Amino acid sequence: MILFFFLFSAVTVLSSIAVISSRNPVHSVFFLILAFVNSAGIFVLAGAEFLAMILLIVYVGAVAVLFLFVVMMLNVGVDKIKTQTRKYMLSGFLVAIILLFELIFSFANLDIIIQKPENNLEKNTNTHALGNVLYTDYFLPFQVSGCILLVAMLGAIILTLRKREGVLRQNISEQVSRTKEDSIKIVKIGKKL
Amino acid sequence: MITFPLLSTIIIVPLIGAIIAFLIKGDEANVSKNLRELAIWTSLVVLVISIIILLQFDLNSQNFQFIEKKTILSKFDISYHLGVDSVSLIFILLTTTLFPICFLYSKLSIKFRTREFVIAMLALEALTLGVFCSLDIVLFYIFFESLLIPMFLIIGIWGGKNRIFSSFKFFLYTLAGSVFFLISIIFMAYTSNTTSIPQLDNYYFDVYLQKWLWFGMFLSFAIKVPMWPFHTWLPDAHVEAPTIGSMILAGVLLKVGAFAFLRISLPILPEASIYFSSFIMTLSAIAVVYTSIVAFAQTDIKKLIAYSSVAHMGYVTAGIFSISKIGIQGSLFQMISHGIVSAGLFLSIGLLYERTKSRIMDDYNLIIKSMPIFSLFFIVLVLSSVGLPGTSGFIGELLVVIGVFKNFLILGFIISSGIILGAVYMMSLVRKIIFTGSNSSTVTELTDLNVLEILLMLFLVFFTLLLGLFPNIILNITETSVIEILKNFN
Amino acid sequence: MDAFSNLNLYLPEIIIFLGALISIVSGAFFKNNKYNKVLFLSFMTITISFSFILFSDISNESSSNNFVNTTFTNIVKLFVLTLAIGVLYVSNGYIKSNKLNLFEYPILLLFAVLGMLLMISANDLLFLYISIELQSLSLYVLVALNRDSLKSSEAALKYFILGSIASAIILYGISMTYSITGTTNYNLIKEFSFTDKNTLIFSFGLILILSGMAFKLSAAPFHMWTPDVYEGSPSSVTTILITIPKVVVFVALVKLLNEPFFYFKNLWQQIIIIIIVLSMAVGSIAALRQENIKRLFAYGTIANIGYVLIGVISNSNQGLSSSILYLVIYTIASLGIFSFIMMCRKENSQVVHLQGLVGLSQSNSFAAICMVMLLLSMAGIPPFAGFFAKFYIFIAAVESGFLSLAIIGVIFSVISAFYYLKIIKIMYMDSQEDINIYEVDNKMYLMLLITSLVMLVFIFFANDFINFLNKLNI
Amino acid sequence: MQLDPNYFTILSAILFSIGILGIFLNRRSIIIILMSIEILLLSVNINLVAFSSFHGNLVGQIFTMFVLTVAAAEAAIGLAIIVIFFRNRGSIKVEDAEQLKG
Repeated sequence: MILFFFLFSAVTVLSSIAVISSRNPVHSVFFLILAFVNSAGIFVLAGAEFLAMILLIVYVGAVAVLFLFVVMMLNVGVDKIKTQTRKYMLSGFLVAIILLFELIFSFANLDIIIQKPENNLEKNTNTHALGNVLYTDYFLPFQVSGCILLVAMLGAIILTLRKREGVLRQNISEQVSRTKEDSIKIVKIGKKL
Repeated sequence: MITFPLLSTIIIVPLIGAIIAFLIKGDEANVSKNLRELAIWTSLVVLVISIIILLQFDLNSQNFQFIEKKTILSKFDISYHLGVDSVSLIFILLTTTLFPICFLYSKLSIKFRTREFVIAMLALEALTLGVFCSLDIVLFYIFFESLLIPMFLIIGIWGGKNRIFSSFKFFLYTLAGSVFFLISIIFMAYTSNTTSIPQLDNYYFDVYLQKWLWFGMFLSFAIKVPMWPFHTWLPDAHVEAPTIGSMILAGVLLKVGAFAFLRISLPILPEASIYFSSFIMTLSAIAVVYTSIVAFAQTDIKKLIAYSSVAHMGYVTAGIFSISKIGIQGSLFQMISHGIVSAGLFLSIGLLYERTKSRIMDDYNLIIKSMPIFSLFFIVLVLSSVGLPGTSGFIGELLVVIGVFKNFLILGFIISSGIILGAVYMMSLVRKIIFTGSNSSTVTELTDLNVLEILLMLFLVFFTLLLGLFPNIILNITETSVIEILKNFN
Repeated sequence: MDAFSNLNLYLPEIIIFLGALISIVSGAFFKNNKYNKVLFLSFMTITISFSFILFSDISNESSSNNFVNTTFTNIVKLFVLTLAIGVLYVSNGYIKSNKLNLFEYPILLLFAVLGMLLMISANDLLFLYISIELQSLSLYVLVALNRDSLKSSEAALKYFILGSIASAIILYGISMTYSITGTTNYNLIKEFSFTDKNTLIFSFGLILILSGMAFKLSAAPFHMWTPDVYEGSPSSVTTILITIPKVVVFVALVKLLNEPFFYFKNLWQQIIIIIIVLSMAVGSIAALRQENIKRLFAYGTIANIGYVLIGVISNSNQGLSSSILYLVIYTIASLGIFSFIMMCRKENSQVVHLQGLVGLSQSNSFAAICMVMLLLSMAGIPPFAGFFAKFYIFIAAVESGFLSLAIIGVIFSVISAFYYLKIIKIMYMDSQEDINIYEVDNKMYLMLLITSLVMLVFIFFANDFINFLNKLNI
Repeated sequence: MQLDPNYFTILSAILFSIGILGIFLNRRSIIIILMSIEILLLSVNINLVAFSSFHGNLVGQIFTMFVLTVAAAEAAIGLAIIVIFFRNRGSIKVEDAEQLKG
């Protein structure tokens, strides 16, 4: 188990480093997917099978693909030279390392009582237990998260959807409702012609 | 004693006037005529009410009179607490007298934005009266600070070339001083749990605390007075301000700071006042001598008189911080006298300026030929300003110098030397513009004063001479209150 | 079964939610004049929710595990809804003249308000996070609303990136708190933190949460986004940003500090003192050199937040109520000022720079006088409302023994008075050859008039209002 | 559970630092900053999930679920904003976001 943990976490960490350091954004997205897949493994080790699945579905299936989609759409080229990166390199590393040590140091004297889960896994699957809590105690946040998704949808539509002028579109209802009268004009051709 | 809230009335009436001024409609010429009449009538009503207050006032009582009290904030019992003693009474009378004179003066001498000007002036009157009436230190602060707004606008809008700089300087200077005053107030209220001035008079603050509180207030008051070296806003403000703006500024507003010293610093913080008295005295002495020298170098008549105001206010602060009955009486007298005389002098300059559009000394010569009546009045005012016996200026300066000599010998000598310096520059002004020079064309064109102008000048000159000959009119009124102010010094 | 047992608890929020849904659907089906119709619907929604809180007994204190309604939260909700109506009202003209009349604008505002209402009542870190996110996401979209403007999209980008970093930081703080306590409920955390265990992690989590909240409040040193975002976003959205979220986040922060992290007072007091001093300094000094109106007020906001937070460290009911007083007066004044900024147009374009206001006093003296009152109130000059706000804040500082903070505060208030005066100077004293003609939307005068009158007459109601706040038991 | 809680905390701390570093380091493309934010959220999730099982309650897992939801919403809106920025500016370099300054 420990072995698996180290494997997964090592890959997660390495691929996250690759995400932030690779020059091509497409590669970054792929490494992000790798990181998520591995952390799904860690979730499984921690006993959260349902979440591991969700992580795969939501992240790998949706978010990462969305990223990929945008990256491709915007056609962001590979940067040859890392402009201005050096300027921030030092301060960035400094902040990150200080943060890391602080976090590790403060967690180092963690002192909690490890408890066995209340729910017996044989009787109740993880999904079952989650569902039980989610639709009772956390019903309201659940609704609010629905709102959040709605806002996200609304926002994405408002911001990116636009009616373009000068584009020929098919308007089905207009086509269907065409009548003979308004599309055909009968002109009598005189004999004089 | 009637129960009608007279003090509130004198504060509210000008405000109502200001609101009406805001609402007057019509074409340009009509409006400014109506505005002027509105301003005159409003200020006359206030004058009448203040005279009623004087008649109702009990001179022998040591307590504050006409007390009105209504809680504004229940915290520390901050209240709308008005009341007058005889010291504030004479300032109220000075204010209510000067404002109608200003408004009566033939033109408002404002060429643009008459409406805003009238509103600002009326608001100024209300707020000044508020300062003199308030018996709650927070209320005092509110009036004291609110004064900044009309003053800022008067200097900034109707001033001359340098107006924006000097208005900003004035506002921020004063605000910077005042916020420390505010901190002092909060600390005082926090320590004593009251903001009522009569109650604070009886509260004893720790000496160390007193010094800090005193210093917090000092900056604010010193800038308003103005004391050297905080006086630099004053000449700028005066020079290009319209005539009636200058009259009010010199006549009334400069007294607010000194009044604050008398009302707050002395009675509430006696030990600190004694501790700092030599400091103030030194500043006053410098003010008297330094500004006299500066005034001597001026070619602009208005600036010269502005500097002389700073010098005269130097006597006032010296008198207050001599912390003797005679000194304080003297400085009160000096303030009233200066209020009348400097208003008169600025009015004179305004009259001259109206005729020639110049304030430079060299442009005037031999005025006595063309404007004898004016010259007469002007000379009397100048003489009063330099403190000739028989005029009001003499009494004030004499009493102040006596008061100062009691405690501070050397500074007393310096301050009294200021009297001679004052005489030098004022008399040279008179000599230059009135008595010497050739009969050049500009001079002969000058027309003498018309009836209204004569009446206004006569009124001011009459008061100067009256107070000079019968100083007891004021000294008797103020005596009890001055003793009351000094009761904490033993 | 907590959520269903007392539906009354959430009814105002549910009304807003349903209103937003109805608005979306009807917005999609209306053929023409969509914006006006949806706007009307949102007005209705907010009004109904408002009247529900008002008439269903304000003092009704009820709570579930993660949701607490007290008199105070009800009052704050009423204030937030009022502000929302005010913002919708004032931004109407601006929205139309700048062709931003998308029907989604009021809907997004409704969702943001929903998030805010939830945030006010949140009694659970999970709930807090969710509601912050609902609010923030709606605001990100609103900032980007003017999608063809480079400035607007750049502002949205900056706001979004920095905002989500802040959310992530809050979240990490929450996860640290969870990792030791095993709960996200405020009351349980407070009970737990009474013990001495794991204080280091706890403090670290607190610091992270506090930084994130300071970011949302735009308090220095987490203020960098504020001027850019305020400048770039449409003025109507800036009006939202500068008023409502400030109140809500502040209330949430106060709750956070006084409930779960109550026993860490010594720690957060120090942090907040640093934040206060920095905010006042940065806000007052950086605003001096601003020429863009919205940027200037952005820095003004930063400074004002510094003053607001002074009441928090006193940690007494009186201190908090003076903070609330300050916040209320500040938001009302900002609303007035921004309704002016929105309606002030010249030569068919929005006035953006301070110099654009030259000569306003002559061409439109009424607006100029109202602005003077609002600005002087902001500067804290008596007799306007802003003075009382500052006065109470300084009293709170002195009473809780932070005299030095009061002194620093007054010094910076003098500095900040300078730039408010500068605006007055430009309106009244700068001369120019020809009088500028401002195309002013007459309907918007009402808001300007109301807000400036509030500033003027506050002195008469100050006592009642402050006593009322003191009684609230925040 | 044989794993020590500290394993998870250290992993999460490392990921968090990497996320922060990514934000600092990256001046090329705003999209990568978005990905860094996703990494930050991932680190939080690991923490929450781990302690959910150590504490034996489900709050952490529920929380993770909400974080996932929010992260998805955030990604959607963030990418939408990036798209409109790209339309207006023609680039998504960080240094090209420079209109608002002062």
